[in-house]
Amino acid sequence: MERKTITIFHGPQHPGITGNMSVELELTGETITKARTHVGYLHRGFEKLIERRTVIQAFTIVCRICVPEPDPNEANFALAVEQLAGIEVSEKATYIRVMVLEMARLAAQLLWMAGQSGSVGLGTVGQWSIYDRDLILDLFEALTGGRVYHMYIYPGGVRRELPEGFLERLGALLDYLQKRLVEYDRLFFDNASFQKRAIGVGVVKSEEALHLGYVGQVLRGCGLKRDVRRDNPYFNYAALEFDIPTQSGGDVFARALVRRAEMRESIKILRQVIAQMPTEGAIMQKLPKHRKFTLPKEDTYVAVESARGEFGYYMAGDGSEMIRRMQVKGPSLIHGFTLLESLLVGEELSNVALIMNSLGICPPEIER
Amino acid sequence: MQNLMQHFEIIQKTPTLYALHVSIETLFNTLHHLRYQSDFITLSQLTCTDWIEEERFELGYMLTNLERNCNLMVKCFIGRDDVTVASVVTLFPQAEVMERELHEMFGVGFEGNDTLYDFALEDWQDLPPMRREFDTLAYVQSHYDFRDGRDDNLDVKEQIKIRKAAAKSAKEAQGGA
Amino acid sequence: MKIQLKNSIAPLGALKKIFEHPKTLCYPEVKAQNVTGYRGFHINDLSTCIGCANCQDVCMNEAIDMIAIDVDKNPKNNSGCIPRIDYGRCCWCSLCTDVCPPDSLKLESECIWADDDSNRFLYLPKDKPC
Amino acid sequence: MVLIDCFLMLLLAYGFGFLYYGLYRNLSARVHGRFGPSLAQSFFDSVKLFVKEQSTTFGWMFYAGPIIMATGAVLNVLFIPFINHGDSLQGLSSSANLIVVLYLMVLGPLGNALGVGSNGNPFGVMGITRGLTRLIALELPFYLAVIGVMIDAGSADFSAIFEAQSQEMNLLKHPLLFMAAFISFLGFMGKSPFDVVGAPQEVYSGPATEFSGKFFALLLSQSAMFSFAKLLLMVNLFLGGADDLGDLVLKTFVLFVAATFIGSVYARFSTIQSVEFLMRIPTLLGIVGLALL
Amino acid sequence: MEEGFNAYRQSLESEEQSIKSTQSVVEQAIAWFRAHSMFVLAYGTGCGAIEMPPTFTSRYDIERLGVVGVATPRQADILIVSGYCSPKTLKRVIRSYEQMSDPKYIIGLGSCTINGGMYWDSYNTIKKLDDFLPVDMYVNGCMPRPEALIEGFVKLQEKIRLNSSEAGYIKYRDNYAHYRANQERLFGAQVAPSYEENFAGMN
Repeated sequence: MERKTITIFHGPQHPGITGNMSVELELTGETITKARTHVGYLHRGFEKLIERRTVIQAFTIVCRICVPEPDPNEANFALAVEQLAGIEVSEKATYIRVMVLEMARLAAQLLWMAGQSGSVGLGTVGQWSIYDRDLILDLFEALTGGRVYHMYIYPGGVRRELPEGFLERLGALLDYLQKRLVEYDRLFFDNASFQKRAIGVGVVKSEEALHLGYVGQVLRGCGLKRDVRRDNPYFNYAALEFDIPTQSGGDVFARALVRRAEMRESIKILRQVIAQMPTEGAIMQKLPKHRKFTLPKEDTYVAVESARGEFGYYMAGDGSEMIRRMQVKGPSLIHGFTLLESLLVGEELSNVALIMNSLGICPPEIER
Repeated sequence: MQNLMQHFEIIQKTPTLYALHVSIETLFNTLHHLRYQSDFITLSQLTCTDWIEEERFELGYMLTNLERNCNLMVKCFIGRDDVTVASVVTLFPQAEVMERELHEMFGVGFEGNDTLYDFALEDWQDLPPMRREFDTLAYVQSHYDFRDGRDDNLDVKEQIKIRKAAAKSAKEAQGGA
Repeated sequence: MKIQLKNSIAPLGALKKIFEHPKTLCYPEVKAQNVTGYRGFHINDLSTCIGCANCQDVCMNEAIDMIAIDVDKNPKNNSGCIPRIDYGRCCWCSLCTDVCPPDSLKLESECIWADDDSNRFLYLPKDKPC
Repeated sequence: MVLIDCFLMLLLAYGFGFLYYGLYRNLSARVHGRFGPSLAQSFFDSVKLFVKEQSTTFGWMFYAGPIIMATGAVLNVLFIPFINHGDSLQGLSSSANLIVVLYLMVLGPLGNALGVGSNGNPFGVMGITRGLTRLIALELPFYLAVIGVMIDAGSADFSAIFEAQSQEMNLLKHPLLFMAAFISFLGFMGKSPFDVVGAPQEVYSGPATEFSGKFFALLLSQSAMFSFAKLLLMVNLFLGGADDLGDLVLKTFVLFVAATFIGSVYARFSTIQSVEFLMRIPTLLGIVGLALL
Repeated sequence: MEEGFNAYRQSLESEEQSIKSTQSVVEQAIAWFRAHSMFVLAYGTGCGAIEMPPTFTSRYDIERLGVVGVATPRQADILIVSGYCSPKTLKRVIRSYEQMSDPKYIIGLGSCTINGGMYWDSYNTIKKLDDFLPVDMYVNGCMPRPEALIEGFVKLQEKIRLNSSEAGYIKYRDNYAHYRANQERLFGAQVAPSYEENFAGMN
């Protein structure tokens, strides 16, 4: 008997979608038989805009590429420019950068937690975790002057000195968060009803995960210990002590557990940074010919580990003040197309939001 | 890596980044070799740079190894107009969407990839936007309006000149009087 | 993975939150606290502004217009112009304040502005010494 | 006299319905760690929706849905006695019994199905399919518990049920039956983990997706009244009914708070999971409870 | 012009008395209810979507003001356009807006809705949102803080309460040809079918 299929668009205006994108689903009953991702609702042509701007002008625009966690973009941009121009960054600036990145990671994980819990109708977790994320943003506000877009990690260093008493505030916040994480465990990660929803849903096969270019929690959720901070260390992650948590399930729940452990690792790193932060030292190495800074005709590829996986930039200079080409590779490009389209087939409609959130798909970095 | 170095002319850029230039004819075979005979089994990025002065595009296949600690850029120069490159979808399924993007943004064709429909743009009529000859500001000015009320913007250098001249003439007038 | 019975009861522990007083920031009643160093609206010390248009040049959003002022407040202002910022363009990156030679252009922590007329968003920085 | 009584009951149900809805929003806001809206917020919402202009139409069948639902809710309120003795606030309950009430409880979802089916929105249809699937699963344990109560009282009349509970309420006499009924009551109230019908992350607002303005207001009002009717039914069946108005408020409030709190700390089951769960645990409880009678 | 913040409030206060005298008590009551119950369709068109969660959750809790998010445009009163719009998005935003029932309002969030913001030279974002849709309230910032968004709601609330005749949906209804022409100019042949039935049966 032939069953009737209907085609619906999940998104772009839909509470269960992670940002402004849509998934075209073919449904038989509530079971998905085919999925196709559509993006482009957020395309701004960053790579074109950057070609028209000098290096320091372009620096302010890159953080807009990924909205939930802008800092990996700034770090990538700074890394690429420094590598091309051969600029050394002072130790203190490196420490501050690591601190900013880890704070951003914590904030992004808390935001993810809100999305993931919201996708299973557990709104309470989201209400709590967005509040806690806001406390981190308060610190960012004091440090960088911006709440969401920090524009702080500058090629050559960081833009501002640490404010008075900042590290103490950070330490106090970490104590608070550590206490909160226990409560999140109880309400969310250990919640039987969440486990019932999440276990066995959206299983990624570990044998093809590396070849297909999956990154971040998707890899670590199926037992593969890959993390740019360890494999290809940047800044001074090599000197810091932390674990790469892994899980073997490969499903939504495994990825959730990986993130839960990562939040604790971030706190561990931040504590080390607070302890080791140099008190003296310059925070900024002035760019040569600051406003008329030129890049050599070279190209490079840099990557940092964002809260959702490897975030890479390809950058090519052409000997002028402008960047010839900067191409962004966010974790969502592959996750949002190859992975999502294959994972959704055979799933129920109610699991779409669950899977999308667990992959951490963020459309602005897919299409830039 | 050492083994590969013997086969290909690989340049080391940084401790973990290598580059390899190949011609368009050998591109697919090189990638095939790397995919099946070496550690570089992942395609993590497909880049394209427009060198308009040299009238060519530079395609870059960013390969990553099994351990994810080493990247190899396989680069290839192609012409700017009506070029078709063999698709690598059979080697790397994730290339499908990357090729779709490059097709839309640069107009590069990929033979063997039948999903080269709209990626980010909808009903785009103009030149592929990432090509250097596409002027985004001109496009904006012809398609969108900016808000009025900013006509009183002055050129500072002009103003300085005008004021200097005015001050001078005032002085002369004073001196004359 | 087995789901434990304990885990179906434990979430109820979250309910102790109802005994806590909410820490919500009730904005319209309680005004926002100013954060030092926050990148909000522009201020410009007219007595030191030299009208050099560095800010205009560096702004990649072309948000800054140099407009003539009637009264010269700074004799060193050769051009007789001061910057005016289009807040329909500005992204508060503070590059303009970074390149300001006399450090007259600054950002204050005030940052809240809602309006129903879109043409009002051309902002002449307040003359405030810093 | 009966007319005045009925009118009073409807008024009470309407008022309490919205008050409880407001309370629900406030209490869950407290669990979230925020203040929440004012208590009368739901009332403001419904007034505003009533004065909104209607822009879309899908034919009269579409509008019949909310009206049938509202009729179901009104009749339900009228057939369930508010107070367990005397003549006041009895409505039409003397001429009806438990079986009629249970029948009327199904009327609402069916009416909704009629209306939503005619607007062609796939999410609405999906929501209604989910609702009906869940309803079937909900009814099994609930009916088991109700049959237990009826066997205990020897009759389906409310007066007999009150009589049987005059010494000890059914909650203490048959805790297993109460558990079975309470879990399905959570489902009837649309609380987590059984809130598949209007899950915004999955099917927008489910059946209500296409409703706007007056008809959405009608949906809101009827759901507020219907919730109160369900609370009343639970109070009458298991908590021995209310002795007076104060008792009524107290008992419904306790039940309501329990449902709200449970709803705010559990994740939503998918349709199949909730059917499985309801068919398993509460049904088992109900059967054991029946066997123990 | 310098005191842009206060200009709005002053104009409103002077208007208030004159408007109040012309309205009946019922009209004022209805306006009050409308102002105190705002259902929001938060369409995360751009960066602004990131400041929406804090506004709607426990840190800033905008539900205090009677603002609630709803999932479908049919039930919404207010559409938040949160930032830049690409033409592809704008098409969907217009569809969403036209599905909402009157009275409806739009809040434009961020600089990008005013004059293009930092994407002023991008080929794929629109520069002036009010060419295509009537915007009732602009909230300035990049990103606007949650407080600024709440300020936008408070001001919109005042505007609704005064039952001002300058509300966006009336403008849209009266000048539909103008907005439609702009939409057609941008989208060309791909413009969405006109939503004439929205206006059928009204005056």
